[in-house]
Amino acid sequence: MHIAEIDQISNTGDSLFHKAKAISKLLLTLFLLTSFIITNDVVKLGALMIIVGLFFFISKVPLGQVGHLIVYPVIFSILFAILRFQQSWILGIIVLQKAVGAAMTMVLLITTTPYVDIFAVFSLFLPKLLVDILLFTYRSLFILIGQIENLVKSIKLRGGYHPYNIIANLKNIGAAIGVMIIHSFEMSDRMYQIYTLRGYKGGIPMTVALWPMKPIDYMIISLGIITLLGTVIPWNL
Amino acid sequence: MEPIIKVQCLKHIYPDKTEVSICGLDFIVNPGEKIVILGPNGAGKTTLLSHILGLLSPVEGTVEVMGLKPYKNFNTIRKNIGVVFQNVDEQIIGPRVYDDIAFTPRNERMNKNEIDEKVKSVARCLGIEGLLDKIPHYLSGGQKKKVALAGSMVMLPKILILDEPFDALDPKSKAEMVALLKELNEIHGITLIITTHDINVVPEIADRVYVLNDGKIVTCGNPQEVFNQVEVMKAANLEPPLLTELFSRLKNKGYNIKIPKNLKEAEEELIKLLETKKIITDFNITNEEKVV
Amino acid sequence: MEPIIKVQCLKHIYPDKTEVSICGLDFIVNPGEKIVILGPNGAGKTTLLSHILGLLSPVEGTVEVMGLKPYKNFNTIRKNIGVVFQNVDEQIIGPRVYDDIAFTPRNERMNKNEIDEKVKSVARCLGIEGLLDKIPHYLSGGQKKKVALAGSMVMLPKILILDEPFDALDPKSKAEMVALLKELNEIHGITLIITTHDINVVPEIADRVYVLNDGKIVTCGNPQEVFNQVEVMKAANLEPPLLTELFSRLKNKGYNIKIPKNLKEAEEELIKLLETKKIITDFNITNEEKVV
Amino acid sequence: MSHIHIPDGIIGSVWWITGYLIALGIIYFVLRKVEGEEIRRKVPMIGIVTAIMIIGMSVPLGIVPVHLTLAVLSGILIGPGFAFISVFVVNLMLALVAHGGITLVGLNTLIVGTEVLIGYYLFKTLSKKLGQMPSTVIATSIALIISMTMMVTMVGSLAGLRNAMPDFHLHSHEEQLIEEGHEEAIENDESPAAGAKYIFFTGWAAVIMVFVVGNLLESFGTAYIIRFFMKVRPDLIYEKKPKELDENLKIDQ
Ligand SMILES: Nc1ncnc2c1ncn2[C@@H]1O[C@H](COP(=O)(O)OP(=O)(O)OP(=O)(O)O)[C@@H](O)[C@H]1O
Ligand SMILES: Nc1ncnc2c1ncn2[C@@H]1O[C@H](COP(=O)(O)OP(=O)(O)OP(=O)(O)O)[C@@H](O)[C@H]1O
Ligand SMILES: [Mg+2]
Ligand SMILES: [Mg+2]
Repeated sequence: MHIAEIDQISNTGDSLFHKAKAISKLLLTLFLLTSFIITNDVVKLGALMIIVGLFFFISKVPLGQVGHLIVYPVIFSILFAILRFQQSWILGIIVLQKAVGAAMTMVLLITTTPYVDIFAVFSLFLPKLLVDILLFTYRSLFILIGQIENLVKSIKLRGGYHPYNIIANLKNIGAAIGVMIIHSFEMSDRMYQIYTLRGYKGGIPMTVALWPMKPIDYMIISLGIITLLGTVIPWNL
Repeated sequence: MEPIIKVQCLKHIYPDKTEVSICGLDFIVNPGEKIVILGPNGAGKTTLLSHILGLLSPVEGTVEVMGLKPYKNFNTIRKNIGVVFQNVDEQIIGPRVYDDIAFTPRNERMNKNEIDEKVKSVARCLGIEGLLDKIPHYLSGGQKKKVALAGSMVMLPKILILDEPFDALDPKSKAEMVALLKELNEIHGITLIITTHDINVVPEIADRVYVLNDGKIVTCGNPQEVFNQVEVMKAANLEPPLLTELFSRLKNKGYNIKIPKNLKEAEEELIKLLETKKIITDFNITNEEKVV
Repeated sequence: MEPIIKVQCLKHIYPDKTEVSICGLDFIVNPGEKIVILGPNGAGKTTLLSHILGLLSPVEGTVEVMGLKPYKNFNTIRKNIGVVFQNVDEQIIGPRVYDDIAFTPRNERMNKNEIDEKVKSVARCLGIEGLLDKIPHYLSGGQKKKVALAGSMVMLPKILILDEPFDALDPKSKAEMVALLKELNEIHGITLIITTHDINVVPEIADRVYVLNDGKIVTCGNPQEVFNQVEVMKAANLEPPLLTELFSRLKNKGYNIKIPKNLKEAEEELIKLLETKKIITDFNITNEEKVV
Repeated sequence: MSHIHIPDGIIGSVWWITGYLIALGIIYFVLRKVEGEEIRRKVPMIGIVTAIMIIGMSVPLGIVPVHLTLAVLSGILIGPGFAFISVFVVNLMLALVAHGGITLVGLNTLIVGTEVLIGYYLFKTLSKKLGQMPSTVIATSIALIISMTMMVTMVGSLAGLRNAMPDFHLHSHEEQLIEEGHEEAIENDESPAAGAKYIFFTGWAAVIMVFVVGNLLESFGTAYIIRFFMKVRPDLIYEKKPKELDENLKIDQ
C-alpha cells in the first residue's frame, strides 16, 4: 500500500526539508505547481523539473522507494502526449513535462510532510467536518489495511487465490471486502460512541504549528517565490 | 457512604433483537472502590459498561451514576467517567499522541497553557512523555493502551472504566498495567471498574468482584468469598485463580492456611505451614513421648 | 526423525524498514510435537510464523518446511499447514459457518458430496455441528475460534499453527480449547505450533518451548528447563507460570519437591511434602528420643 | 475504473477551478443539509467508507492490473450525498501521492460523483423489481458507462481544444503570456469534435478495451459484495437501516 509506505517516509525522514513547517512546504508546492501550470516552454519546464529534482536531493527521500509513483502520471500523460505529437512533438513533450513535473512536486510534498500536518493546514480553510472526515479516513485506512491484509493472507493460505482466474478471485475478494465493511460499520459505531464520550462535538482539534518559522521555512518559501517569479518573468537570453 | 453507581435489574434489547438482561443482585459501586466484573463470553459485561456510560438506554431497570441517569444526563456523566474499551485502536482520535490526549480538554475549550500542563502531567504519570509527538499507528499495542488510558484520564475523572485492559499484553507489561491502576486508585482515589478474563490478576487488583452469568448478577463479594463459591464459579465458566484453588484444596484437606493474594503471600503461607507443621509435630510428638 | 520445520537465523525487513531478526538457536520442529513460542510483545513471533507459512520471504537465513522453501513452494506448503490467526474475525470469510468451513475444498474444486462429508466430519470433531447454519458474525468469541479452526483443519493438514489461540476466551472456553488441541495432537498426530502470552497453560500444552527475545531465539527446551532459566525469562519480559514459580521457590528453600504441570499435580506434590514432612519429623524425633 | 487519472497541466485552469468550486459547493451543501447530530454520527462512517474505497483500489485481482473503485457501492451504503464527499476525499488522497493531478480533484469528483448518483438511484429503482445481484450489475455498469463517457468527452473537449498552442513557440515570450490569458476564453468557441476525433483514433482503442473489462469486474465485484451483505447484514444497505440503531445513540446536548 503506497500510502502507508509514504507515510512512513514522511514521518521518519530527518532532512532539513522534513524539519520545515508544513505550511512552508505547502506554499512551496503551490508556487511550484503554479509554475508548472502556467509555463508552456520546454526549456523552462525542464529547468523547473531540475529544481524539483534538487529539492528531492536535499530532502534525501529514498527515490528507489517512491520513484514508481511517477510511473503512473508518465503513462497517462503519454496517452495525452500522443495526441499532441500528431500536432508537434514539442507539444507532446510539454504535456509530459507538465504532468511529470506536477507529479514530482506532489511526491516531494508528501514524502517530506506527514499527512496529518497537511490536514492541519487544510483545517485553516476547509469545513471542519470535511477535515474530520480526512482524519477519520486516514486513521481508518491504517486500521483497515491491517484487516484487509489479514483477510487476503487467509484467503491465500486457504487456497482462495488463483493467479489466472479473476472471476474466482473476484468472488473471494468480494467476500473479504464484505467482511471488512461489516466489521468497519460496527467499528464506526464504536468510534462515534467513544468520541462523544470524550466530548466530540464536530471538529477534531489539532495542533496547527504555523509559528514561529525557522530560517529553513523562510528559505523554502523564498525559493518557491523566486522559482515562480523566474517562470513568470520573460528571459531574454 | 452513598454509592457512586447503582444498577438494578437492567434489561437491554439490541437492534437485532438480542436481549441482554442483567438482573439478580444489584450492581453497586462505592467511591474509591476497585471492582472487577467477571463472566463468560457474551454474559453482558460490555453491555453493562455501556449503560453506565450512558451509551445505551435501558428498556427496563434503573441505572444511576452519581444519582443521575447516565443516558439522560450524558454530558454531566461523561465528564466524570474515563473509559478505555477493549480495542484501543479505535479510540485514539488525535492525529498525534499529544492531540489525542488533549482531545477532551480542547473540546472543553480550556486555555492552551492549562491544556499543555494537563497533557504533560498525565503523560508523565503514565511514563509516555517520549511519545507525545508520535503518530498513534506507529505505536506498539502496549503503548497504544497507555495512550488511550492517558486520553481518558486527562480530566482526572472520578471513575475509570476498563474493558479487558490486560488483553494481549505480555506478562511484564501486564504487571506494569496492574501496578499503574492500583496507583491511580490509591493516589488519586479514582474508582475503578474493570472487566477481564485473566482471573489470576483478580485477587491482586479487586476490592470486590461481581460475577455475571446467564442474565443475572449471580454473586458479589471480595475475591476470596466469590472464589469460594465453587458451584457458582463453575456455572459461570470461571475457574478460580490457580493459587486460590490450590490453597483452597489444601484448606479443605484440613490444613490451617490463609488464601494468598499473590505469589509472595503464597510462598510465605506455605513456608509458614511447612515450618509450623514441623514445630507442631515436634510438639505433639514430644508430648506423646512425655506421656509415654 | 527428520525435522518437519527448520528455521536458521532468519532476518526480515518490513516495507517500512522495521528489521526483525530471529537468530540465535535454530528453530526446529519434529513431526507430532507440540511447540509453544514465547516472547514479549514485538519479539517477532508472528513474523516467524508468517515465514513458516510462506507469506513472507526471508532477506537472510533459511526457512524449510518439509524440506521445501515455503515462499517458493507456497501452494504445496499451504496444503499441509492449517493456521488460525489471532484475530479470527479477519479470517472467517464465508457468509455462513458452513460456507466458511467449505471455503478451501470448494476452491480446490472438490465435488459436492465430498465437501459436505469433509465439512461435517470436521464440525463433528470440534463439536460445532449445531452452528453450521449460523452467520459467523453473531457467534461468541470461543465459537468463532472453533469455526476458524475448523476452516483451517478441513483438509487435515500435517501442521497446525495457532497465533494466540487463548486470547479473550473465558477460562472454560480456554480449557476446552487446550483439551481440543491436545486431542488433535494425540489422536490425529497433528504437529502444533502455538504462540501465547498466557504462560499458565504452557506446562500443560507444550512438549517444547522456544523463547524469542531481542532478535534471538534465546533458549529452548521442555517447559521446566526453560522456566528454570530465571534470568533469561526475566530478560524476555516473561514470568514463569505461577505454580512453577511457587514450587521453584520452595525447592530453592531446600524442600524436596517436583515442579508440577498442572493444578492436580501441584496439589499432590504439596500434600506429599506436608505428609512426608510429618513422617520425617516423626522419624527424626523418634530417633532422637531413642538416642536419648 | 471510471477514474482515468488525468495528470496536471492538460486541462485549462478555468475548467479545473470551476470543477473545484462546484465540488466544494456540493460538499458544503451536503454538510449543511444534514443536521449537526446526524452528520457527526456519520463522520466516522464516511471516513471508513472512504478508506475502503482507497483500499479496494489497492487489492490486486490477479495478474491483470485492474482494481475495484467501489464508488457505486459506497453510494448504496451511505447514500449519494455522503458518498460524494467520500469520492472527493479519495481523489484528494490519491492526488497527494500523484495518482491523478491535484488540479483535477474537483472535476474527477464531479464525474465519479455523477456515477455514484446514477448508480445509487438505478440500484434503488431496479432493486424493487429485480434481485439484488442483477440490479447491482446493471446499475453499476450503466453508471460506469455514463461516467466514462463524461470523462472522455471532458478530456476530449477540454484537453483537445488547446490546439491553439502550436503557435506559441513561434511568438516571443511576452506574447505567450498574454495569449495564455486569452486562451481559455477562446477554447469555448471551438468545436469539441476535433479533439474527440484524435482521442478515438489513437491509442484509445486499447483504453476502451481495458474499460470494458474493468466495467465488468467492477459491476460483478460490487454485486458479489452486495450479495454477501444480503446474506449477512441486509440492514447495512442504505435506506434499510432499522430505526432503533439511531434511537440508541440519541444524545442530549
Ligand atoms: N451491537 C450488538 N448487537 C447485537 N447484539 C450484541 C451487540 N453487542 C453485544 N451483543 C450481544 O449481547 C450479548 C452480551 O454481549 P457483551 O458484549 O456485553 O458480552 P461480554 O460479557 O462483554 O462478552 P466478552 O467477554 O466476550 O467481551 C451477547 O450475546 C452479544 O452477542
Ligand atoms: N506489517 C508490518 N510492518 C512493519 N512492521 C511490522 C509489521 N508487522 C510487525 N512489525 C514489527 O515487527 C516486529 C515484530 O512483530 P511481530 O508481530 O512479529 O511480534 P510478536 O512477537 O508477534 O508480538 P505480539 O506478542 O505483540 O503479537 C515489531 O517490532 C513490529 O512492530
Ligand atoms: Mg466484552
Ligand atoms: Mg503476534
